[in-house]
Amino acid sequence: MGLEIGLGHYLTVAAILFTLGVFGIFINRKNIIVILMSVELILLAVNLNFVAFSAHLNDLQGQVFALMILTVAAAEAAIGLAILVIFYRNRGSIAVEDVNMMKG
Amino acid sequence: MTLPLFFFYVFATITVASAFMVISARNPVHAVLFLILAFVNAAGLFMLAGAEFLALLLIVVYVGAVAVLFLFVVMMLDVDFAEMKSGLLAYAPVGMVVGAILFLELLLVAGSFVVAPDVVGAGGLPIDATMDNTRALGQVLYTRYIFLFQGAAAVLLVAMIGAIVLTLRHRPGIKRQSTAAQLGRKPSETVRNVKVQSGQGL
Amino acid sequence: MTFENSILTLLTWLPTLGAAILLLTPKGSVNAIRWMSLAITLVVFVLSLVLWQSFDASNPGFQFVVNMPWIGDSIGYRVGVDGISVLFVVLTALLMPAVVLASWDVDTRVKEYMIVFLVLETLMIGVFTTLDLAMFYVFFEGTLLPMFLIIGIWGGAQRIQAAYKFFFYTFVGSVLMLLAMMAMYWDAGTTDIIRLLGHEFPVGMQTWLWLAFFASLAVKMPMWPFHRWLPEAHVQAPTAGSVILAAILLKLGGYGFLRFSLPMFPEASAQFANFVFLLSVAAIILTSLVALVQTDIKKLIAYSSVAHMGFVTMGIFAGNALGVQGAMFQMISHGIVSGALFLCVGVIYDRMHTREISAYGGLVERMPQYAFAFMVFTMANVGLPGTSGFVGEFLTMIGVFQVNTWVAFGAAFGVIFSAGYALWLYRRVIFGALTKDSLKGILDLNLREKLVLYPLIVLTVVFGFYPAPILDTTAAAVDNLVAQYATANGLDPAVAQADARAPLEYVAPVEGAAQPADDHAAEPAAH
Amino acid sequence: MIIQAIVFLPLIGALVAGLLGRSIGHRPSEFITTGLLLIAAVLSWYVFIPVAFGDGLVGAAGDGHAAVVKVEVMRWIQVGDMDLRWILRVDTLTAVMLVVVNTVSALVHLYSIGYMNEDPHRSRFFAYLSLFTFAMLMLVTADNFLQMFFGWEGVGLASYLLIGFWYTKPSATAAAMKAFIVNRVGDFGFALGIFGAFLVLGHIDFDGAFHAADEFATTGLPVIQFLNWQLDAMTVVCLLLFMGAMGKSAQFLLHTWLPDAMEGPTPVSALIHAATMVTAGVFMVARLSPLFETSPFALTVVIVIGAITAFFAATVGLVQNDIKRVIAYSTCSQLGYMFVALGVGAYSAGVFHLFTHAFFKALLFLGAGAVIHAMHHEQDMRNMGGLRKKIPITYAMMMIGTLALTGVGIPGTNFGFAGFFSKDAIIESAYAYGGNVGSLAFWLLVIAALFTSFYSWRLVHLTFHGSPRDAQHAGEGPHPDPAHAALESHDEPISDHGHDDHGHHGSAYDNAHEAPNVMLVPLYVLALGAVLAGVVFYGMFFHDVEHIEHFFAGSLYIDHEIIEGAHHVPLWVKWSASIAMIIGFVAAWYMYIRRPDMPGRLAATNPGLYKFLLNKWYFDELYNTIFVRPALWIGNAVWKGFDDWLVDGKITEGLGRRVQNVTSWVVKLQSGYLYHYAFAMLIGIAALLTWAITAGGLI
Repeated sequence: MGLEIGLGHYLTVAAILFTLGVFGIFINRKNIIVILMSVELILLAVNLNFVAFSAHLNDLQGQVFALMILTVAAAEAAIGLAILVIFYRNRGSIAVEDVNMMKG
Repeated sequence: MTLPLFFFYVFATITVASAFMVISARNPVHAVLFLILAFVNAAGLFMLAGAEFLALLLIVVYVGAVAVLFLFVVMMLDVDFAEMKSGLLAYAPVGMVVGAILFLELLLVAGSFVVAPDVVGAGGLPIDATMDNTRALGQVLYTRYIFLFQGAAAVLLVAMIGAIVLTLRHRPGIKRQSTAAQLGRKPSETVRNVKVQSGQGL
Repeated sequence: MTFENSILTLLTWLPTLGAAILLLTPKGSVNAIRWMSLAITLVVFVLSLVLWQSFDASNPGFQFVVNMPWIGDSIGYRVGVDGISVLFVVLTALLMPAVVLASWDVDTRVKEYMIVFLVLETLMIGVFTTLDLAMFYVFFEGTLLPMFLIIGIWGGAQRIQAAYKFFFYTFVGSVLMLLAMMAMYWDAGTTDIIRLLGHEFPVGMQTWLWLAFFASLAVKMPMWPFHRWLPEAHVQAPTAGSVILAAILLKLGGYGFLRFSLPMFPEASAQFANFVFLLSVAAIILTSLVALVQTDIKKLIAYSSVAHMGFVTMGIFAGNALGVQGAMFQMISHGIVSGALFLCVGVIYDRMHTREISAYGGLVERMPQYAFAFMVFTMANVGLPGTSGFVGEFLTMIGVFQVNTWVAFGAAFGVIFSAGYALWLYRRVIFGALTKDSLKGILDLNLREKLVLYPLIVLTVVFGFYPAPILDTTAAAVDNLVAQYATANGLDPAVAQADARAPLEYVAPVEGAAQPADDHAAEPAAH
Repeated sequence: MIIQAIVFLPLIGALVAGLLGRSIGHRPSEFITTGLLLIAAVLSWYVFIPVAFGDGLVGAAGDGHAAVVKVEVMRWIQVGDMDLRWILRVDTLTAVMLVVVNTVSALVHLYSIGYMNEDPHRSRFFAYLSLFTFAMLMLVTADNFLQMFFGWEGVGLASYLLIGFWYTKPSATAAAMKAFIVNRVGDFGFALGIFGAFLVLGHIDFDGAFHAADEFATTGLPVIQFLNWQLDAMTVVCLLLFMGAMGKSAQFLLHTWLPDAMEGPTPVSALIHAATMVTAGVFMVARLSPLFETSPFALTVVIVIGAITAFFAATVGLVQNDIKRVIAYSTCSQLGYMFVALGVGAYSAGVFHLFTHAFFKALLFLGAGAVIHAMHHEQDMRNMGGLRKKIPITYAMMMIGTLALTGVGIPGTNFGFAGFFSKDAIIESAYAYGGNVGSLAFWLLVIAALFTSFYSWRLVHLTFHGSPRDAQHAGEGPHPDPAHAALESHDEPISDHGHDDHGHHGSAYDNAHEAPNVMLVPLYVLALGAVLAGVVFYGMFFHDVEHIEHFFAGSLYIDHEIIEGAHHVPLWVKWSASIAMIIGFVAAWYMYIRRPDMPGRLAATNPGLYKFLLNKWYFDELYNTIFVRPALWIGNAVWKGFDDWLVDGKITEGLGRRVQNVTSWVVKLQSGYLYHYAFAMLIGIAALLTWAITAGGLI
């Protein structure tokens, strides 16, 4: 690969971002906002992969897909935050540990 | 080292570092700010890969809208952030191990994968080097992927309405005018005839 | 649309049509709903009599056959009756009006109640008339749902548990049967029962098919020890539900054995005959003893049903004309008698709202007509000659005696025990002095109850003295079945009857000698 | 037509009285049933007289083998090679039974009009009586095993209904149930015997079966694989059939129901439990004599059981205090005599005793009924005494019955009461049979004759002689069995009755009155039979072989040797029964008239023996312990242990609980914590990736 920016570079960065996002989700038990942000990071990593492959394979489809993911990510963030807000309103807390009512 | 490579490393390093800060920052406001930084740098990476439209979209939409939304929420909710820290979870070590394995595997894949020969060039949408990125995207989005595009729009619409519905609240104790109720009143519901005995009151 | 090809379809679907009409009837007009249900069931009954009347008993094959393509290439709309199934159709149609009459006093959700019963009638008649394996399964399983609702909605205090138990027991078995049916389809390439009857399944496969069918049919029957759901279901079900359950639904098991196990898997049936005998005798002896100690009237009768079904399975797997005819007769007779017994219990339950035996006593004082009816059915349950209960028991036992004396010996104990539990029940409920205050005002049978019970009394007695109408109807089909069974098991059908006399040998005229062990070579095939 | 009339008139009566009795009233029901029965009885004699005194059965198809009239009524069961029809078969044996059944039944009907006069359910009673008669007639006219079984069970049903007629009495309903169930035990054997007979003989009708049995003489006897043994088929079949006879005829081991059956109204006891139903077993063995003759072993069993019964029942009869129970045990004992006769091969003697016994035992029962009637339903003999003066006609009738029962007559002459001829014939046959079994039977029967005489005279003395001992007169005479008060018997007759009634209508003795004529007429007729039946019919049943053969015309097996042998026994054998009878009489006279305190002392000195006899050898207790309790115990164990605990608790619901266990464990995975789910996702992704890498060949 040498001095060119190869696919490997992007993938490595994406892998690191993804892993950080994953860690972010479960080392965090105090703040749901951070979890939401971690999800955004993961999605970013995925997008990065799509874009990188798009460039590598010379195919626009990857970018179209990334666009869609972007849309979904935005929607997800909006809904997620909305839920967060009403959750906070009802429970007075956004600590992850308190979010445990959804179970059998 | 070529210039693009240099910028790649710059963007990549800052992205990764700020991503790390996002998950480790004590103060969520800081975390959001680091998120913005990560996005901006990721946009740079996109730009390097030739996806100019996406790169700018990332900045506009994410930095401009989503991240700001985060910031909004963080600041709006009166959370006692000082208290929101303290240690990792009991099983965090296990999580770490699994995460590390995952990471190593990802690296392994990233380093050693090969593209199947019949996939190369088989893509349905070869990038036309003569056309700029935005136009190219636009041409397929409004033609070939029109339903997908409309679907994405619908998703956003639903998300928007959903967010509004979720957060809208009727505060009790606020007087509102109900025109329908006013118009629909009947005498039988409102007037009551009482026969009062004289000298006794009600 | 001739009579020949429409009668069975009409019989099967008329009740459903009636149910659809009821669906459109306003909920509130309860009496109209009752009268309409009665009318529909009566029409079906009359039609079934017409069917029986025009049925040619000398023809061993299927009659009134309709065979039309329906779903895909294989599943067809196939109906037809032979000597074995036609009587079940008549029995079903006979009991439905009685059931409707017996439910006259039901006043919760009357409309739904009648609809469920009418749909159930369609399903029950469908089981007996269909000649397609897939359709059979649908009808067979379909009967579960209405019954589940009947127990679960109109039942007693613990109805939910009973309904679930009923459902799961029967369903678990049936799933295996479904698998077997698929296997049969793959092997024979058709779901047409007529063609399946002519198909020879490989012997190794027969074993598995037989076991799978057994799993379903034995639970339905129910054979010991798969009977535990029955007492509970009976106890919790409303009177009409108990009647249908005991009189018809239990017969589905026996019908299945006669329709599938014996003719389609003859080798496997012969192979498992001793196993069935063992369970049958266990049913007869053990459940009779259990019935002896019951304190709940319905439970007692339910356990006695299990014992009587033991005679049926025993007779079927005796594999000779006596046994199979006996089993057929026993099923019909038990349909009438046990149905009537549950109706009898219903009569006093409606008045006193308890099934505890100890709550009764001395009823004959105030209810002589009831005592008479109950006596007749009790005696039929005991198997007194002159009642229909006797003929079936006698034929199955004499049939099985020719195959295996142990089994007949064990089954004969049932003769003693059945007298024990039935008479003891009668003594505790009917005889004695009427001392309980709660019973002092109890009333004898009213006109409606007489209309239900008296025809059944007549049938019980008439079939006891003159069982020919039933036996003649089944004779040709049963002979055919038995001959087929014998041929498949390597016996010449012509001499099968004689060969089947397994326990017997002749020795040289040695005066009064009990003879020696060196005859083992000649020892019977059926052992 | 006559035959149909004989059989079905009682049925018509039963249906009319039973179904319409409520609407037409009691008196018409009584008259209709009784009238129809009288017609049937007359017709029976009409059939019988040509047989006995003319040239044989009218219209009989004498095919050389047997003179039989068969009337087909309708088809019954036709399956495979079994062809069953309702056929009324009349031959000599049946004709004898017809006479016995219809005569006694008609008289009992007549008697019941008086006896049941006050009962509010009379029409039901008469319906049952007629129903019983019909069933009994079906039994004796049976042409095949199954029809006999029908009659067999039919009389069982009628007996059940009649014993439990007074349904408010718990003891009566219990006795009814016991009678039915014990009979069912016998039927268990009978049914298996029928199955076996059909298997072995290939025919279910009698003629076919007898022919097949005849052929064994040439083909050899079949061997049956019964249960685990290879046994002589005919022995198995006959023993099983005999088991049925034991049940119905209350033979030793299956006798326990008969004494309890005395809970029924007395006319019932006379008809069913003395004259007719209980002799069904005897009739059955006689009817099937060609089968029994093929199995000497089975016949030996018949002798032994009969002899033991005769002896056993007589011993128990010695100490019973209930007047009906004494006669019931006497019946049991006399049935034993009949079986001995059948077993030794003197079938005609057995039937003869059946015939005579029907008259005198019905007479005794009806007489006892008259006594009970006179004493206002007092049955305990200890509370009677001195009734001779109060009810002289009944006394005379009872005396005739007793003389006939004890067999009074002069050996070697044709002078004696009915029982004398038939009983002596049996005892002589038993002696003539010889061998260990024969002499055992002989001695047991002679001893039983002694006991019979003793308890019969004891009954007469306690009831009619001496001084009144009812509540009012209790102090005047010594109580015959003072020991009894100390030795409480569990089946105490209604001995306190007198005390209860004391305040109401003074002394039972003082109020004792002679029965009305409608009750006395049957007594006269039966007394006539008890006196003459022996003398008149001795020739046909036992006197000489040719006469017997001519009379029975092939309807039962006749063993020339035994009958000849019985006529040539030594003189002391001929006298043995009479001597035993005289000893018994003297002993009874001595103990109950001369020294009335002696029985009490005897009982006090041998309390063990006394209690043993009084409690009927403890058979009820024994059966209760070894059959009834274990049956209930097993029932409970299987119900609670197997059904409820194992199948329901452990398997069915246990399975349900297992599912719940598993799910309640699995459901914990769904903790509600976000990071748990994320963690699961992570693990999933890692696993997926690992799989992809592995499958892709990267590792």
